[in-house]
Formats: sequence, C-alpha cells, structure tokens
Amino acid sequence: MVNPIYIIAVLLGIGFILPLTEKKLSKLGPWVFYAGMIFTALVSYQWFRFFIVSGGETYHIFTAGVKPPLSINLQIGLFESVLLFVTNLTGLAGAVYMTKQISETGVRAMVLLLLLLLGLNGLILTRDIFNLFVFMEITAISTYSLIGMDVKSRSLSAGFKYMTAGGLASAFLLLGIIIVYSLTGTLNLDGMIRSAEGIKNVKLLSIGSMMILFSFIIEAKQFPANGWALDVYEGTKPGVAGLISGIGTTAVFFGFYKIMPLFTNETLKIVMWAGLITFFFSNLMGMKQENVKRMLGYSSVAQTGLVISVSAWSFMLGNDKLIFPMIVLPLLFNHFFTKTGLFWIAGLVKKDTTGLWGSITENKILHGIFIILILALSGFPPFPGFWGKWNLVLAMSLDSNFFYIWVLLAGSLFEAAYLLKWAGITLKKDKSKDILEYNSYKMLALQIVVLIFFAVTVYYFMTGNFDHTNGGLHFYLPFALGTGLLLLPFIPEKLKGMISMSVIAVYAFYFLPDQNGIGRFFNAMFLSGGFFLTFATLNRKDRSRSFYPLLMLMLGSLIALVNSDNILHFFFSWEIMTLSSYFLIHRGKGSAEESFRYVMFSLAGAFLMLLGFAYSFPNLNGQMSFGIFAVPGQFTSLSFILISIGFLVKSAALGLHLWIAGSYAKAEDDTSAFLSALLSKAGIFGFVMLLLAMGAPSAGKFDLAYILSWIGALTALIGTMMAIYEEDAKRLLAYSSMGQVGYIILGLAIMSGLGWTAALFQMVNHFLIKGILFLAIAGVIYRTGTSEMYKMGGLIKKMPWSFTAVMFGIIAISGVPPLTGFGAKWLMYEALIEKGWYLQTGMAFFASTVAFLYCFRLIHAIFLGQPKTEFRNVKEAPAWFLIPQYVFIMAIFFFSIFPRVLIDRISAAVEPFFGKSLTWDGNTVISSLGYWNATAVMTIVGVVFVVLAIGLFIKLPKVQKVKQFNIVFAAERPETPELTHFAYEFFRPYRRAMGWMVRPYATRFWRSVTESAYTVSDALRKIYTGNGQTYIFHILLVLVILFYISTGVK
Amino acid sequence: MEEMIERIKLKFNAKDINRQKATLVFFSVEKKDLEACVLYMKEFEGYSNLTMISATDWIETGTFGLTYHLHNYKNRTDVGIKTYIDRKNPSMVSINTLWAGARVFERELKEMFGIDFPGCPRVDDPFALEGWDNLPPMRKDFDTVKYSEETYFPRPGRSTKDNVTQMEEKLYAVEAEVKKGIAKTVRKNK
Amino acid sequence: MTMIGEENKNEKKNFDTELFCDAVPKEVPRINGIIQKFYDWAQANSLWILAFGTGCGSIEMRPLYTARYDISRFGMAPRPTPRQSNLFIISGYASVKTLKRIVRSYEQMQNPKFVMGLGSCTVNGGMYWDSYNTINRLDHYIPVDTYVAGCMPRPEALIAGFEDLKKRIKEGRAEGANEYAKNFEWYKANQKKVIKDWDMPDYNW
Amino acid sequence: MENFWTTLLYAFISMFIIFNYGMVLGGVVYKIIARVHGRFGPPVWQPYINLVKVMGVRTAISHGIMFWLGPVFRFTGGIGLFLFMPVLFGVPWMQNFSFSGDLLLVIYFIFFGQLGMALGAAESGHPYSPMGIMRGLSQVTASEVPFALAVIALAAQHGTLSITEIVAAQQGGIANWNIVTNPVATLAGMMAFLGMMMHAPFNLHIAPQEIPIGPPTEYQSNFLSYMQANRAFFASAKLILFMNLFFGGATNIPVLVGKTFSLYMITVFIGVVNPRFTLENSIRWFIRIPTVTGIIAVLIYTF
Amino acid sequence: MNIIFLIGFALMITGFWGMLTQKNMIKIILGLAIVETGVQLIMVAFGFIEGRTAPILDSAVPVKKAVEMIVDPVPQALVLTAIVIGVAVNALALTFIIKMYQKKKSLNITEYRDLKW
Repeated sequence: MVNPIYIIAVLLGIGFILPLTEKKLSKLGPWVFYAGMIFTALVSYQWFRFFIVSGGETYHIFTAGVKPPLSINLQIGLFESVLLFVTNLTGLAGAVYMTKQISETGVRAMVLLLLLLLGLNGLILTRDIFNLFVFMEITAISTYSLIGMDVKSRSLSAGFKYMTAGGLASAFLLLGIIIVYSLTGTLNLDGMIRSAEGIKNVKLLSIGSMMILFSFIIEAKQFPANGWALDVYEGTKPGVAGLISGIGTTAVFFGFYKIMPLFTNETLKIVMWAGLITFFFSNLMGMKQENVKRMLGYSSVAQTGLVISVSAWSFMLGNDKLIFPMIVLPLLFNHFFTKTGLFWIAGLVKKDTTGLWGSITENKILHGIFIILILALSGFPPFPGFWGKWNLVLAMSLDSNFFYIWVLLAGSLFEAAYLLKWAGITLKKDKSKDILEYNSYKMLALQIVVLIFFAVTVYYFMTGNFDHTNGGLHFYLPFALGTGLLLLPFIPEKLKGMISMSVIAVYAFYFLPDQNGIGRFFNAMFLSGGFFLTFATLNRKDRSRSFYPLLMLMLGSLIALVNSDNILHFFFSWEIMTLSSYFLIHRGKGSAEESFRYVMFSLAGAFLMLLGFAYSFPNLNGQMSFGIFAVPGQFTSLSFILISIGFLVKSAALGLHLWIAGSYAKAEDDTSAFLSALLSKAGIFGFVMLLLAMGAPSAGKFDLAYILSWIGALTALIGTMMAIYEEDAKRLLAYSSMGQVGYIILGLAIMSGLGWTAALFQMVNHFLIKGILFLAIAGVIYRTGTSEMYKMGGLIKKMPWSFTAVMFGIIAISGVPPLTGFGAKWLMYEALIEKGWYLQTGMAFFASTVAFLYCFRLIHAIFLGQPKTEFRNVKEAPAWFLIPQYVFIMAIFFFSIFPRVLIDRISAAVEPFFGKSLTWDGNTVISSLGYWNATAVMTIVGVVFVVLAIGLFIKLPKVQKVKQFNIVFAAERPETPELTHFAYEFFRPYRRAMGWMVRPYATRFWRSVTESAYTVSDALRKIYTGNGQTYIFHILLVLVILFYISTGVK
Repeated sequence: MEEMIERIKLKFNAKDINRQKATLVFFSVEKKDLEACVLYMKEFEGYSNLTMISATDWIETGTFGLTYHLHNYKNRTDVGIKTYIDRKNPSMVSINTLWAGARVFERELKEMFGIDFPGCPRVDDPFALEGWDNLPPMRKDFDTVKYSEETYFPRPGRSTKDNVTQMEEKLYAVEAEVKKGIAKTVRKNK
Repeated sequence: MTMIGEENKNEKKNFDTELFCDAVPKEVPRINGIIQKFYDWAQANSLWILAFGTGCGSIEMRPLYTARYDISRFGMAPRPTPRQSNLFIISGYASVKTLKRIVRSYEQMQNPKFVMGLGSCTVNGGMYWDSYNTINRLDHYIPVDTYVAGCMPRPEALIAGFEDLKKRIKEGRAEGANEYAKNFEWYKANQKKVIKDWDMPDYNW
Repeated sequence: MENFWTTLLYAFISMFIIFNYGMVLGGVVYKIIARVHGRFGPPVWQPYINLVKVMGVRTAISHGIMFWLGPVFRFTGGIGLFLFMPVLFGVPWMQNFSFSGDLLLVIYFIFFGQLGMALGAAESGHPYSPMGIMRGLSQVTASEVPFALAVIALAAQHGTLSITEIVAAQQGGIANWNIVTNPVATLAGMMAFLGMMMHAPFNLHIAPQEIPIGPPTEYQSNFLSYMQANRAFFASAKLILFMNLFFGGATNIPVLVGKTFSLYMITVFIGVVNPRFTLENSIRWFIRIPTVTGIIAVLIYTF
Repeated sequence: MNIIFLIGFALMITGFWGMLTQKNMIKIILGLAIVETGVQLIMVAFGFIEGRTAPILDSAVPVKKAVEMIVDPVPQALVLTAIVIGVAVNALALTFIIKMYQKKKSLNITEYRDLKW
C-alpha cells in the first residue's frame, strides 16, 4: 500500500519540478505530468480496492510522526478512498480532455491542474481544519488561475467575481477556525468534535461554527450567494467548468461534510433547509435558461445544495453512516459524473444556446452519452440519482418530513423540465449543421467518465434496494430485453422486431400460465397486444435503431409493472415506462412540444405518486411491500389521493388530459396503437392495485371512490365530447381513448364485483378496439400521407379491408349489440344502477351516445363519401397492419358470441375481493337487475341480417353500379370531390349547442400555471445581475441572515 | 338638379339633355369622358348607386348606345348617362372598380350584345346562356325566329290566338266596328 | 398560333369516367301477366312528383297540395329526390339551360317514370315559340306521357291530366323510360343539338 | 327456448301482425294529418301501395357494397328491436326472443339500424346524406339523455331492468302504471319519446326544404322498400317499448292497439301543430327541460 | 486586548464598506485586503495571553519554560499562512484586473456584466 501522503507529495513535487525544468525537459514535461496523474489514480485505486474488496479498516496517516493535535493527520477510509479514486481518475480524464489546451499553454496548465488535484486530494484526506483551509485555498487559487487562463473578458470577470467571493469565504473561514480553536484548543477535526460538546461558551461556539458554515455555504455556492458561481460556469471553458462542477464541488462538499459533526442540530437544520432552498430555487431559475453552460451551472448548484442538505439532515438524525452511502453518495456521483460529462460535451459543441443543439445527433455516440447523462441527471432509473432520491424520499417519510419531500420533488420536476426540454431539442434533427468540434482527446476523456459512471450505475442497480421475494426474473427480463436490443445496434431492424415478437411469445408461454388473478389479465393483454402490434411495426421502412429497443422497454416495463412486488418495483417500472414512451412519442414528426407535455405531466404524476407512497411508507416500519397501503395510517386518504392523481394523469382523466391528444396524434402511427391500446392501461392497473390494497378510503365527509366515479364519468363524457370536434383522425381516437378509459375508471370506482367485471371487460374491449382502430388509421395514413379526415373520403373502394376493420371497431366501441362493446356497457350500467349511482349512469349513457357521433365521423370522413382525385391510386393498407387488425376482430367476435369465456375469467379474478356478482343460465348472464344472452343476440341478429341481405340480393340482380358523381345534386353536377364531401367541421351545429362543455378550461389553467412558473423563474434569476458588487452584497446578506437565524434560534 | 346639369355641361360637355321628370334626367357624353363623368357623379354629386347599365343596338347608325343609370339616395334623383360606341368593334371601359355590381351588368352585356369590357373579371364567362356559339342574341341582326325554327323543332300547325284579335273578331264584333269608326273620324278631323 | 390553354381545352374530356358511370340505359321489358298489372296499379296509385319547378307553371302546382284540390287523395305526394319519384312534371317553358337540368333529373329517376308536360310552352313553345333559348317541343328531348295544355292550366286541368296519366299507366302505355332507352340516340342527338356545353356523360345514372 | 320451432313460429306470427299494424298505423297517421289540415288524405292502405310500387321499380342503382347493406342493417335493426321485446304481457306467443336481453339491450339495439343506415347512406357520396345523419345522430344523443334517465329511474323504482318484470309490476289497474307511480320519469321519458319518434318539431334530419330528405336521398327501388317496411316495425317497436315502460304494457291485442295508437297520436298532434326546430334549438331543448326532469326523476330515487 | 478585537472588527467593517461601495475593482480588492487584515488581527488577538511573550525560542525564552512564557503559537502560525495566502490571492486578483483593464479599458466593476441571469 502506498501511503496517500505520497499523492500529495508527488503532485506537489511534479508541480514544482515542471516549471523549474521547463526548458531542459520540455519534451519530457507532459509525460511526467501524465505519469504523476496516473500515479495518483493508481494509488487511489489501490486504496479503493483495498476498502471495497478487502473491507479494510479506516486508516490514519500522521505527518511528522506524531499524533494530533500536535501534527496534521490524514484519514483514508472507505468513503475517502472512493472519492479519492473517482476524483483522481476524473482529474486524469480532465487532463486528457484538456490535452490541446495543455500543449498550447505548456507547463502552466499542467502545474495548475496538478495543484488543483493536489488541493482536492488534500481536501478529501485531511482531518485538520486549518489544513483544510490551506487545501481549499490551494484549490481556489489554482481554479482562479485555470479560469483566467484563457484570457478573455468573460472568463476574467467571472474569475474576479469568484475571487472576491472566495476571499470573503476564506476570511470568514479563518475567523471561524480561530474562534473554534480558541474554544476547543485544537485544530484537529476529531478533537474539535470531541471537545465541542463540553464547551460552556455555546454562543461563541455557535458563532464560530456559523462562520465556518458561512464560508462553506459560499464555497459550495448556495442560494442566493452563488451568482458568481453561475458566471464562472458560464464564462469558463467547459473543460475547467466540468472539473469545477464535478470534482471541485465534490471535494468542497466532502470538506464541508467533515466539519458538519461540529455543528449543533439547529445549525444543521439551517444547512438542511438552505440546501433544499438552493435546490428548489436553482432549478426553478434554470427553467428559463437557454445558455447551456449556465443552465448546467444552475443544475450543478442545485445538486450540490441537495447533497449538502441531505448530509446535514443525516447528521441531525445521527444516522450519517447509513445515509451517506445510501443517499448522499448516489446523489453525489450522479451529479459528479453527469455534470462533468455534460460540461465536457458542451465543450465539444460550438453552440451555447440549447435551441441550437439539434444536430448533435451527427455523432451518434456523443448523442447517446448526452441523452444518458441528461436522464441520469433528471433522476430517472436506473441511474444512481434515482436510487438516491428514492431512498431519500422514503427515509424522509420515515422521518415524517413530508414538506421536504414536496419541495424536493417540485425542484426535481423543474430540473427535469429544463433538462428534458434540452434533450428533446437534440432528438429532433434541425438545419444547423456542423456544430460539433470533434476532438478525440475530449471524446476519450468523456468516455472514461461515462464508463466509470456506467460502473457506478451498475453497482447501484445491483445493490439497489430490490426486494426479490418472488420472481425476480419476471421483473428483470423485460428490461434486459430492451437494453439488450439497445446494445445490438448492428442487427437489422426487421430482425429486431422479430426477436422482440419471439421473446414476447416465449415469455408469454413460460410465465403467463404461472400467473393468476387480475395481474394475469393485464399481462395477457400486454403480451398479446405487444405481440400483434409489434407485428404491425414490421411494416416500417425508416430505419432508426432506437425504435425496437424503446418499444421493448415500454412493453417490458408494462409487464414488469404488473409483476412488481413492491412499491420500488412499481415505481421503477413506472419511470421506465414513462421514459420509453416519451422517447417513442418524441420520434413522431413535429412532436417535440407534445411529447414534452406528455413527459412533464407524467413526471409530475409520478412524483405525486411517489409522494403518495411516501405518505404510506411509514405504515409498516419501512417495508416496501404493497401491504403498506392496507394498513390504516395517518395519511391514508392523502396518500390515496396523491397516488390516484399519478394514475389519473396516465389515464388522461379530465383536467389532466392535455397531453393525450397531441402525443397520440404526433407519435408515429403504429406507435399510437401501443399508446392507446396498451399504455393507457398502466394507469388502470395502478388503480386496480391501489383499490385492492387500500379499498376506497374517505377523506372527511367525502367517499373518495364516489369522487373517483365522478371523475371517471366526466372524463368519459368530456373526452367523448372533445373527440367529435377533431379534424385529425388520431386526435379523435386519442380523445376517444380518454373517454373509454374514463369508463374504466368509473367501473373501478364502483368497488363492486359487477363494477370491476365491467371495468375489466371494458378494458379488454378497449384494448382490442383501439388496437384495430389505430392500426387501421395507421394503414390509411401510411397510404394517403395525411391524418386530416376531411382530406380523405371514399376510401372504402380502395381499402375495403381497412374499412371493414374500422366498421367492426366502431360498432364495438359504440356499444351497439351484438358486438362486445355492448357487453361492457351492459355490465357497466347494471353495476352502476345496482350501486345506486344513477346520475353517473345517466352521464355514462350520454357519453356513450355521443360516442356515435365521432364513430360515424371517423368512418364517414375517411371511408365513405366522395373519393378524392389525388387518392385515386391508393392501395389497400399493408398486410402487416391488416393481419393484427383481423386477429383482434376475430377476438372481438369470439368474445361477442361467447362472452362467458371472458366474463367467467374476470369474475373468477374479481370474486376473491368482492364476492360473486353474476350467475349463468346457459349462455345467459344474470345480474341482480337484468340478463343478457349474447349468443342468442348474435344468432338472431346474424340470421335476420343474412336473410334480409339474401332477400335484397335476389331481388336486385341487375343493379347498375354507379360512380361517385352519379348523385342527385339538385339537378347539377358536382364540381369537385373536395367540395362535395361533407366532412370538415362536421358537427358544427352540435358545437354551437354543446360547445360550452369543451371550452379549454383545463388548457387555460395549465397554461397559466406553466406561464407563472416561467415568469417566477425569470423574475428570480434577475437577482443575478452580473455585477460583482451585487454578488458581494448577496454574500454579506446571507451572512447577516445566517447570523440572525443562528442567534435567534438560541 | 339644374345646377348639376349646368356643371355637367361645363365639365363633360353633356348633350341631349332630356329632363324626363323632375327627378330623372338623361344626357349623353363622349365615350372618353364616360368614366370620368360616372366617377364625378359618384364622388361629387352623390349618385352612389349604380342601378344598371343598359344597351341599345342602334343598327342604323352603327352604334351601341350604353346607358348608365345612377341613383342618388340623398335627394332621390336618377340620371341616365348615355354614350355611344362603335358597333363594329364594341369595347367599353369597365367600371367594375367603382361598383363591384357593374361586373354582372358588363358580363350580361358582353354575352347579349358582344360588347367587350376589358379588365372586368369573369367578363368572358357565360352569364345566362351556357355554351352560346352564335351571334349575341340581343343584336338586331340576329334573327331569333330563324334561329328558333332551325334549332328547336317547331311544331307544325301552330297558330297565334291573340286575345285582342280574338275579342275584336269573335266576341265583340259590333263594338270593334264602332271603335274603328270613331278612330277614323278622329283621324279625319285632325 | 393557338394558346396552350386553348389546346388543352379542346383535348379535355367533358366528363371524367372515373367520376361518372358511362353506361347507357337498357330497356327493361314488361313482365306480362297479373303481376305487371298489379305493379301498374300500384304505380298509378302512388305517383310521387319530383319537386322541381322548371318554369312559371310550378306556381300552379302548389294549390294541388292544398285542402281545396288535395292530390294526396290519389296517393300522390311531392318527393324531393328524383331517385324516389316517378312523375316528373315539366311545369312550363323550358329554356336550354333548364333543359339540361331536366334531362339530368329525368335520367336520375328509376325506370317506370312518367313525364307530364304542363302548359303550352312544353307543347310547342307557347308564347316563347320564337325565343332564341326556349325549346319548342319537349317530346323531342324526353319522352312525354301527357300534355296538359293551357297558359297556364288550372289545377283542375292538372288533375284531369293525372287521371289521364293514370289511365295510361294502368293500360301499360306509359313506357317512357323504355322508349327513351330504345330511342336513346335520337334523344341524345336532339339534346346535344341545343345543349352546347355538354359536360356530363350521355346518361346520368 | 323449450321448443325452438314454436318460438320461431310465434315470432313469425307476431312479426306478421306487427308489420301490418305498423303499415296501417302509418296510413292512419297520414289520414289524420290530412284531416287536421282539412284535406281528405290518402287512403289508409296507401303505405301498402307505396311499398308495392317501390318493389315494382324495374331498375336500381347502387353506390357500393355498404350502400347496399345499409337498408339491410336498418331493417335488421327494426326487426331485431321488435324481436327483443315482449309485446304482450302474459301471452306466451307474443314474447318474441325477449329472453335474449333486458331493457339495455333494447335501448342499444335501436342504434344498430341507425348506424348501419348511416354508413350505407354515407357511401352514396351525397353531401345531404351525412348532413342528415349528422343532424339525426346529434339529436338522438340529446334525446337519449332524458330517456336514459327515465329508464334509470324506472330501474331504480322496480329494482330490475327486465321489461317483462317492469310490465308485471304495472299490472292491476291504472294506479299501478308507471305514469301514476313515477310521473316524473314518465314525463322525461315522454319528452324523449318525441325526439325518438323523429316527428316534427324534431325532424330536422329529413328537412325536405334544405337537404331533400337527408340520409335516404340516394335510395330507391328495393332499398327503399326495405326502409319502408322497416318503418312499420321500427315505429311499432318503439311504441311498444314506451307502452311497456310507462303505460302498463298490454295483455291483449286491442289494448296494445289502443295504447300504442294513443301514444303515436301524441307525437302526431304535437308534430302537426309545431314548426321544425333547428338542430341547436332541439338539442338545447332536450338538454334543458327534459334532462332536468330526468335528473329530478333520478334524484328522487337517489335520496 | 479588546482594543485589538475592536480594531480588527473595525477593519473588517471598513473592508466590507469598501467592497460594497467602491466601483473601482482595485479598491474592491483593497477592501478585501483590509478585511483579511482585520481577520488576521483578530486571529492574533485570540492567541494572545496577557503578560506573555512572543513564541520565539531564543535566549529570552528557554525551551523548558517556554510553555508558561509564550503566547499560543498556533494562531500566529495560522496568521502567517493566512497572510501568505491572502497576498497570493490579492496578487492574482490584481493580475486579473490588469488583464481586464487591457480588454475593456475600464476599472469599473459595473462594466463587466456580460455574464448575468
């Protein structure tokens, strides 16, 4: 084992030797420099390996051969070694990144880098407070110089602002050190902490620690004393900014962390809230930011704030040993690698404005890294940030600190907003070309960092708090499939699709029979739907490598969601599902805005769900199983409401439906089928789980299930109402989907056996129908190239198969006997009337009749009426689309004739929870109110229909087939098909009569919410005027505030 | 009214002043002055309404007579501005920019008389006749009887039974004789 | 030198076979026997008039539906679409422009279809006999079953005409549709002689 | 279903009866309307003549397969609606196939014919057809609301959705009829009935003056004959439905005729003296008074 | 001794005042230097013990009695380090100012506001 003191020695030594021997060894200089870097990295790796693999004891190094307080001592333990290793490796990568700069500026840059690294190593290692100060100053001076090294006005002024701030910080650190020293009589941290407890002059001690705290708050760039830091991030070269943001912040944080035990709980509380406030406000201000580096700066500041806040809280709890690796380290690593990586990527791109990053896609690897880092930074699984936040939220809930969670999640949402917006821009190709400044050294450095990050991610994923009580394989397999496909970019796309299909088939074959209960329905639905809808995607011509992996991830996450055993599984799958569906939607043309809206709504919903989990989590003393919902707790109804909102967002319930039309419409045509047929059921599954686990609690006087029923009924009605006014076929179907899912929610809210049977029946029905309709429309759009319905018309002659499919689809969806839709309606009304919810029944009935309007419009405007001249030569939709449609139609017919097959199974699944609600007499299903014999209905209708059709067929053997303009047109001839086809604004009179129902209240509300958020963001960031003196004022203001708080607390 | 006529005389050299009623006057101007005159009447004399444009085929003099009927809403008076254009190559300046309604009249005149109004939108489109390929039917040299007999399969044995003739010959023969006698006497006395 | 536009105009077909069916009508023979009699009786007692006022005479048709004359007694009723009507009353003078619409509407009616010429104008042009754009003899353009002369005929005359028509129908003599199909080319030639801008197929199904 | 052939035979008998009843009813209505106008009116058997005439038309045109199937859908809807309903209470041979489903089936089956007809008519490519369908469908959505609420109120009142049981509960004199026991629901139901029968003032969908006759503009010959025959079934079936729901059903044919005839007369008289509503007016009307009545009917049973 | 504290604090306040009010960057750095001086003074004052001598081992202070005779040496060592570091920082800052002046020909801090928000 190499003593870590040699790290310092070697770095310092090389730092001194290099300038001295600049002339003689000019060739050798860089080699020595890199050798030194590699040496430090190796040494720290050795220690890292020692602690991780061998689990060694914490090791103290005493300088000058004496123990403290007489000497300075260093300490290297597990955490130190980890941080040391990461820091040195990243430092090395940074050196690689700046190779060009180094070769230009020669020895100066090397020295500065070495000194910076030296300072950071020292900060991590030292246990002496004054030594800490010295290392901090070394770090600071080398940083100043690095900032100023590229001699530009911007960086110089930023550096100057930094210096004034740093100078003040160091002054107060000294003051604090001397006060604490005067009280404790030692400079050794451990000694100080030990003796701090017995000190009588508490006030002076608190002032002293306040001074130290203050200087660290400045150094760690806490709000609002951080204007200079943002300027530094913006003004510096990205290489340096990455180092400052990554390793610089980490080391300063660790220094802060070491001092934290010195503080009293009151002081820690201040730190905790100050950090959280920093997190919240920095992210809020970041939303309005368009400069890449400054935006990363805001994010960096925010993340540091969070890490500091959590550390302070861990010391307050006295649980720091556990919390540090579980929460602080993942958060820190997440921040460290992503920020370093992103800053370095920014160094590879010439443009500074986020809006101009469109053509970063030119370099696939770089773009991939970029997206991964953005996702990690936004806190998506499986990256460390997710684990950190997850653990943090749950731990906070155990501490009953719910307000903290609210603020934390709000801040996270803001952060995700600006990061995902940025990522969204890069996912769209734009005209700006040649924005990359490719440099292989920079790429190499980036790849090193990302590789370490992957390793960290894998580590946290493996040690993540999964509780695999049963069927871990069920859970992992889907993700493995998606990721596997992602890692196989060289396979042809068709093959990928086939692999996906076969894997789904195999999965269904092996796992489906083992399952039981309600989950089996969902799984069967997701698997069969996934299989057949994937079949339709094989038609694709455009080759994008990410489609099938994303699709498989989405399907996989749906399946995993159903198979999840605990809230972590559930949330993990949920996030992956949101993410993969976001990217899938984003692939469509012109979908940037819509997919962004989708992901923001989804994320907000997911965060509320997480909050709901947090409110219930303490119920079983920290167990993560779904059992927590069954135990009555203090916050049961609140938890129910919050989780419900999460599910309602996914189900596009009224008020939360803004995303649905746009994202369904703008997604690629075959993807929309997945979204509507499968993805919309995720929220339903959530409700199923929630209602099973929790029942339907009541909040005060209100029965929540009753409220839910109204939400469902209103969603059904308004969704349907909105559908009828749409000109775009896919938007129409999207709103239709919203309305149908509203029915399902209504059915679930009934909380009776019949209601659940109805809901699940309706769900299966909706899945089949929307599969048919979206695929049929996809086929039509594929051939005609438009989704505006009024532009089509008369396609029945060209696409009879698609027409037939749509016809069966609309008959089924509108609930007309004899197809399955009626079964769903029948069960639904029986259940509702049985429950006594008459008004909801009326509303549901109204919605179902209104559904006729859009059904007719869909089929009329596209397939009937006047064919357009431009579509004279369109062909039938490809068989890839038709085959799945007809499979679904056969399923519909089967369930229409023998609904018992389905209803029996649903009843069996529901019975354990609600008891028996339906009886059978032959093929007649009998409820408490009525009866229905689907087989008889089908037979009678079929026989009558066939007899009459034959009758007409016999009677009219010599019918003249005529063409489209052979119509009675008031004795005129139609001029053009366009003007003869009545399809545009089809239901205008209806809108005049009933339009008041669909005024965009929700749109206005959410628009004002987002606008005010952006306005606040813009107003807040104006405090950073760019004037160095303002920043000094901020710093002193923080000092005064801190002083008042710390003395006022007493 | 009289002042207006004086002004017109002065400005446009109006001739053939024909005061039909206190509120209706006709006069004629040169073809080149017509647009200016109409504009003047519209803008300065308050004749804001174009009632119609009529045409007469003066086959004897080889001209088409165009009459622009204008109405003044303020003092409820009408004027008819006449102008004569050459029948050989009938062309007239379009006033559709002054009154959009003039387009209809000009289109009709184009179809019925063959008078061209260059610049008038859709002036060449058929107005009332579809696919007419003969001489413009309202011209005096167009023989409508001949055309009808050639084209429309006249039913043989057609006879005209004019009501007046019928009454005079069959129903009230005596009275008719008396009437004729009176008329004769009156003519003689004259 | 011809302009490009004119060239195209000459080449342009006056109708698009993709948009219009260009089949010609066929004669549908009567089925001899009691069934045909039955059908004839039904036709005669259920005359649905195409509600299409082609000329000034249509104003004389309004009183028919009123309480004073009430043709619903005979099972007659106005019908707004030629597809479902079987009696076409040409109510007065027919200009060339109207004739085109008359032909179109007539052809859109289904086979047992009857035409009644109302007023002198349909017989021989009436007072418009020398007009440059009013046809003289309707029966040169579509087969006419009954003429009701007069200028204008009173509703009583119309009812008498209906009685006459019903008699013809019951006797099986009102076969205008078949006649039209039989002499299709003659009728078309006559029609095309006067209708200069023929922009439709020969038979408007 | 004990004896399939008997059931089938009975169904045919009842279909025959109801077809003739529907035809004559139509003729009588024409007569009555004419009498109100002060006219003599067509003979009562005029619908038969019309039907024969339409069937005797020698040529026909078709716009396509869906155009062809539209009337078939329509007629199936009419016959099916009738077949799914018990006609006479307690008379075994007039129960049709009412074992197939309850009131909900009947209500929803009304749409079967309408939807199929809409598809067929729309294929003709005539702009008036979809216009008429749009008007008809829009109005149906509005008029179904009070009807649904009335039905819900009945279901709540009787605790069943079976028509037979609802009728059974109303037996034993006029005091047991739903019009007496549940007047609010009956009021809402009857107001919806006006819209469902599609007589004036709610016949905008065929408005001859603007959109000739709406959906069936292009239909002729035997297509039309199906639609005419269907009218007999469809109208009588709807009348029977309302009679069963609100007016105690019928136990023998004279009662059936009396009740349905009187019911029909309500719409006829209202239609004869009222002008036509515009679509907006009619929808607004249904959404206001009848719907509020229906909500009151339902609220009575909620609390 | 309190006097020294007071002077130290007074110096710090003066420094703050300078940093907050002066637009000239050199003056701001001077203000920072004054703050640092004040801090150093306070540090020395903390280490001072009444009636003792400087912690220099020479003839006046024998090694064996040194512990009783001298003031606390640690603050003085700290101050030395702090002075060195402060000087370094100030020097660096001044070089920055020179470079900035070369770019924009202005020492007014409000002129350097191109990075903001």
